[in-house]
Amino acid sequence: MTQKSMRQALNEALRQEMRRDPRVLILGEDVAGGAGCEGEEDAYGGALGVTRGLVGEFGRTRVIDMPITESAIMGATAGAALAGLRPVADLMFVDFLGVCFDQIFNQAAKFRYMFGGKAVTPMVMRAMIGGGFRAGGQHSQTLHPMFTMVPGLKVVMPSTPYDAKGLLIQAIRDDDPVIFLEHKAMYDLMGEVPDEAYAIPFGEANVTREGTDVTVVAFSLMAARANDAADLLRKEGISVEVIDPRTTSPLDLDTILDSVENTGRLVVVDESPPRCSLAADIAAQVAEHGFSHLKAPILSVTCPHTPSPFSPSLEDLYMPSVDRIAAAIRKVVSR
Amino acid sequence: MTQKSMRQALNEALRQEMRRDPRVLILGEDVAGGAGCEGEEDAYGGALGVTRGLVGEFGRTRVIDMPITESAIMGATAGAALAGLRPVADLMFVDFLGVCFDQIFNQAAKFRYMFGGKAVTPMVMRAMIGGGFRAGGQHSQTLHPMFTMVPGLKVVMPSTPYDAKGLLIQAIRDDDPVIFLEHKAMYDLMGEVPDEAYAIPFGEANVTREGTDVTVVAFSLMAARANDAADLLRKEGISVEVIDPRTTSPLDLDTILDSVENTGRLVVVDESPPRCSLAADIAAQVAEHGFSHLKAPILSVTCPHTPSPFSPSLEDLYMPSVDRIAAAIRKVVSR
Amino acid sequence: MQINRDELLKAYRRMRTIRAFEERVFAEFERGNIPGFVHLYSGQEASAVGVCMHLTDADKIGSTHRGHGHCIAKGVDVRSMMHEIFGRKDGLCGGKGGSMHIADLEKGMLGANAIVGGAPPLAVGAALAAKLKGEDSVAVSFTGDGGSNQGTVFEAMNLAVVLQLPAIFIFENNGFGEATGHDYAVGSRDIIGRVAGFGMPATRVDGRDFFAVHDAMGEAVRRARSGGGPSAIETVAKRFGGHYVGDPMRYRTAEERERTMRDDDPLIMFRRKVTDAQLLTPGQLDALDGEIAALVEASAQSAAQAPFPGAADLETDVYVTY
Amino acid sequence: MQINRDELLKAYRRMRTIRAFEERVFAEFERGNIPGFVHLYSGQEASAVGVCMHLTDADKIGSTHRGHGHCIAKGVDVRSMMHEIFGRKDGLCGGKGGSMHIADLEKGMLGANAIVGGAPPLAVGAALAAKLKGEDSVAVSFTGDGGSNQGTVFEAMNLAVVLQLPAIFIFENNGFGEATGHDYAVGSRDIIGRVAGFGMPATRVDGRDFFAVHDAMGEAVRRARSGGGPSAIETVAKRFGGHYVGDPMRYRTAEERERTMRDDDPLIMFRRKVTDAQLLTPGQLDALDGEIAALVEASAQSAAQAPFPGAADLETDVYVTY
Ligand SMILES: Cc1ncc(C[n+]2csc(CCOP(=O)(O)OP(=O)(O)O)c2C)c(N)n1
Ligand SMILES: Cc1ncc(C[n+]2csc(CCOP(=O)(O)OP(=O)(O)O)c2C)c(N)n1
Ligand SMILES: [Mg+2]
Ligand SMILES: [Mg+2]
Repeated sequence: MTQKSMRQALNEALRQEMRRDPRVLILGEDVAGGAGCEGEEDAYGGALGVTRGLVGEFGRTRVIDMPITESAIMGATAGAALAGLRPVADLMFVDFLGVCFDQIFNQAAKFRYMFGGKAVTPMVMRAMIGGGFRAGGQHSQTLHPMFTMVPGLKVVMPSTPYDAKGLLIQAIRDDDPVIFLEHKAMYDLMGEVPDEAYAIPFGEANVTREGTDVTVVAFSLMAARANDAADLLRKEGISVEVIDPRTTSPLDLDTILDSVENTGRLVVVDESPPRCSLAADIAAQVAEHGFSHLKAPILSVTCPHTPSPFSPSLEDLYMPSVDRIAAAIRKVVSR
Repeated sequence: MTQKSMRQALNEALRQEMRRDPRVLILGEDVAGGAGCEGEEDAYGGALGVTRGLVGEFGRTRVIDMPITESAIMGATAGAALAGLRPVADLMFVDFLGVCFDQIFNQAAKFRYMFGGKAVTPMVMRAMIGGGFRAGGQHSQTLHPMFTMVPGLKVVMPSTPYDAKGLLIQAIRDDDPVIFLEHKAMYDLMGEVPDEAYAIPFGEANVTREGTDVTVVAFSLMAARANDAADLLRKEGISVEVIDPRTTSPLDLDTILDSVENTGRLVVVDESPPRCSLAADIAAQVAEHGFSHLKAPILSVTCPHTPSPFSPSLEDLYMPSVDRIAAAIRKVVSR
Repeated sequence: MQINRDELLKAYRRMRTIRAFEERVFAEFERGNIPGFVHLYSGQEASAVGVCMHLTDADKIGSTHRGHGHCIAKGVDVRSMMHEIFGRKDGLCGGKGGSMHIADLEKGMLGANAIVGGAPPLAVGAALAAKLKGEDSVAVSFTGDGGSNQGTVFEAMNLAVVLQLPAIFIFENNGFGEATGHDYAVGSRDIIGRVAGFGMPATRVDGRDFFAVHDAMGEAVRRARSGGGPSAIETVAKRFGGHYVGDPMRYRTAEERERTMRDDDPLIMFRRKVTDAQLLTPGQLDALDGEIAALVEASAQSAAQAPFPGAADLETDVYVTY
Repeated sequence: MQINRDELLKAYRRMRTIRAFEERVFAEFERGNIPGFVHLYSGQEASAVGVCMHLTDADKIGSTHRGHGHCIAKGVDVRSMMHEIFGRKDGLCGGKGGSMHIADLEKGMLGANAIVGGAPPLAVGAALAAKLKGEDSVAVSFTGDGGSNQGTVFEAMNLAVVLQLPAIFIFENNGFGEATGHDYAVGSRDIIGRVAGFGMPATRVDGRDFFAVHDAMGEAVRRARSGGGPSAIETVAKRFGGHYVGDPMRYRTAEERERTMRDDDPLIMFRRKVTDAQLLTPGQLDALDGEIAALVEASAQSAAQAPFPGAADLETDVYVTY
């Protein structure tokens, strides 16, 4: 296995699936770049370079630069999927869902049900999430709870290059609409990634640290931070089990419940404001189905109920940090 | 006091506030109706008649029919609010948020924070929510969790004509953006409503039934059903406390926690699919802050994780019913 | 008139079927047999049929909340439609969709759509699929006069022009969006002129006149199939009824409505044209009327008796796998 | 040229301030002193200033992600802007907004906007407020060539026409939307022609030429203030730099960029015009340049020393009351 960045892993997944299946195509703003310009083709390869190089191999009929019209992009993606393609749309920043949400949640997600099970809408919507870029209120959100909430959507939040590749391949092969959320602070993260194509099934959590005192559930960048907190606390004699469910919908609740059965304690980490968050969702499910195992309150570590601030000093306070995660773990273990 | 329908109560609130404050105006599709037609003015008065009669008193400069362009409507509402008016927009069915969500959640809700506390955006967005009309997947949702999640928004869900009037008046007088969600199955519900104007503060729950065995939290139409379930169970000797928080954001958690401290048991009823729902939100907050009081798992009664079905037979199964609420209460009390 | 006798019969059959179907839906709704919101198409039949006569099952259409006419024009089975609108388990969508969400993907009918402006982006996607697969099929979206203002529609048109897709945008100007006149809501008072500014051929036709619609669509389809890119057509024909069944229609005068139903009926206009030109006989048309009446009667009868879906159906059909 | 000496000086001061401000922002960003994404306006100064010279604090503007120029043209305090862009507690927005969300409501500046197409609906609302309050103020939105395709923009324009509002839509065609050429993304290849179809007066002007912009805007503002409804202006002027600071600009050739910076500089063009016409002397302009350089220097110096916001600031400013 070779070391690859998350960006490379995603690019490889797209390239291999596009080679395998001629129905796979990529749509989005500047997914190639350079259209109608005097300079180079493939000038962008996506806002942060994930699709770089693909237009060279697959051409502009399969890597299609779009005008800045997200409703048209998402609608065209859904329509193309209904008509037999397997499009991968790039929404760029997830924050832009506000201008195209109808096509995602009222159209693509609901076709199958509204049409009595006859529609198949195999589409992937990639989007960048998360803070750390000092990008302010409209470019730093995660918004995964808004997607998780929607029946008919699947929601993926990878935390390693290995997972990113396998989950993106699964997303492309999957017959349902999938939201694939890439944390923009993780593109340069390195990890072992096999060269060949492989798919990681949805709904199967990854237990990234085994432990006995407390269960911590976290996704995406927060999974990395939860692991760091677990490593830190090991030195303090606290044994933390970290679970990265990898997909929020479907959610591998069984693995979480099994773990809580052993540890009796749960901390959920979520890079999102607290209300109706994924942290709340998981806490509620455990409070219903794992109540008898619980020895302590379920704690959540989230962002505050505010928009994302711009200033670095505020953003660092805003996002759940290793310290805040560790503090919550210590608190719940002390009960 | 006189008996009035929820529709009348809302109409009266709008009329009285428009008389009081010339900055209040109404924007929406067919809020009057008849624009550019040969027939009558005020032909609709809103899709279900709530704004009927207002154009007669206030004219078309303050009751403004809009083209079917929700982004423009919501954006114009936000812009007008920033510029000193106090607009009340009618989104009609809440399901349409998908075509205008950016103006709500990325613009209106975030101005104050992003602009360092200098913006005041006093606007109300009225929308019809909920099932029971056999209106299918795109006209039956509640979507209140999507709004509750958003920092900067306030979210109101009245369950009686009395509350509807007082809360709408508060919403109009409030200096923050408010989402005001009216259950479309409740417009003909009658109740006592004072003739004069009054405001009900946000964030103050209403304990509609006092009881000692179990706490039930429910909003809007579900509050009515929870009350019915409580009445039913009284005959079985189960004493149910029903709390209608009336606003989901801010949420009166204290009243809920106080009640759970007494009862030790909690059922949350939510007309919404379960994931990242308001039910989950409240359950999680109690699992964190009221854990030591809990004698039993927290149960949620929600819709399933599916879109809203059209057929009456399915929709009746889909929405939380008095029976399902009662069953959950019995279950939690038996623990 | 480049259209042969069989095609004329087919066109009439479809227009008459739409009319008869909807009259029955209206009656059943009034009787309480049909749940939900129902929007009728009567008065606009020539638009859907004039457009869809040019299409095969491989061509796609995306529709609106007022979708019965588009479905029938596209060849969707009337009985399955009736069962769906009645909310029955063996309806076209298992009773999960209803009038506002009828779809028949095998017929290339991508769904009625209860979101105004919902369909055009979807149709553009279907057109993209056709182009990428190298097929010569086209994709058509229907939008109302009210819907012509929606941002999604403008975006879809621009995208179709940028990618030169085989997409055809039909604007059905029936005079009203709910209770608002189109001259009020369309600032330019010229739907198709505004569309032309997007850079595609755009024509306005008499939407009551099957032949006018058929001609314009013929050209648009030829253009699209031969790689000539998108087009738009505005069909002007008032709806006979209210926005939905139950609409008191206060925004219309009784005279205007009567005049419309008397003078603007696409079926009467068609019948007059084809019989005057001795292309079809009144007898042929009457026979079709009878056949269709029987079909609609049988559909409604069986729909009323068909079983509703049950608890086992509630949570199916959300995902292919989960 | 219906513009007096004082106004010319003011116009130059603002254009030069934008340029100097942004050159400094560029340098500070490269040095790592400015966080986040920064989009520079250099090359387009004549657009913002030509437009805003006609506006008072009572008039509103809604801006884009590329908002520094609009702010400065509207009279927003440069020092507070610099502090904001540095993320400091005493910045214009307390460090909570940053470059993409600078706003100054007292100056009628309704905010930069990081959502493409975000501002036009807001500006329409501000125009509605002006009309309803019986004021003669106007509201202006800025949108790029890329943004001109966004559905929200079309909706906003239609609404302004329907309600005949004092709204002015400025389309700043700087050649690119990120790395995509405007001729590719605008299917009609004619932004302002497409806009005209919405039913309002619409003109294209040389966006490098302050006087051309100023003239067109003068007419639009007069029309709006006198109840004549909305207008649109396309200003054509390429941006000198990349989409954001750090953009490698592979989609441009070095020659094209050099040519642009050499031949299309609005400041050089302005200077030449006013000195050729002997309206202002080079000395007057040089003096202003010096003054502005000092102002920018002082702003950057003080910004770099100003304190950051802290934990106590994190959760404030979300609601007026909660
Ligand atoms: C996004 C959205 N906004 C509003 C509505 C409510 N609505 C349903 S149909 C309709 C009028 C549509 O008018 P038009 O496009 O002219 O179609 P027609 O009903 O005349 O066929 C409206 C406002 C909706 N369904 N979706
Ligand atoms: C809704 C939305 N889509 C995409 C983006 C990402 N984005 C930011 S600026 C930009 C290009 C805008 O081009 P244009 O409107 O021409 O303005 P310019 O940058 O040239 O000033 C894009 C695509 C965004 N911020 N918002
Ligand atoms: Mg219409
Ligand atoms: Mg541009």
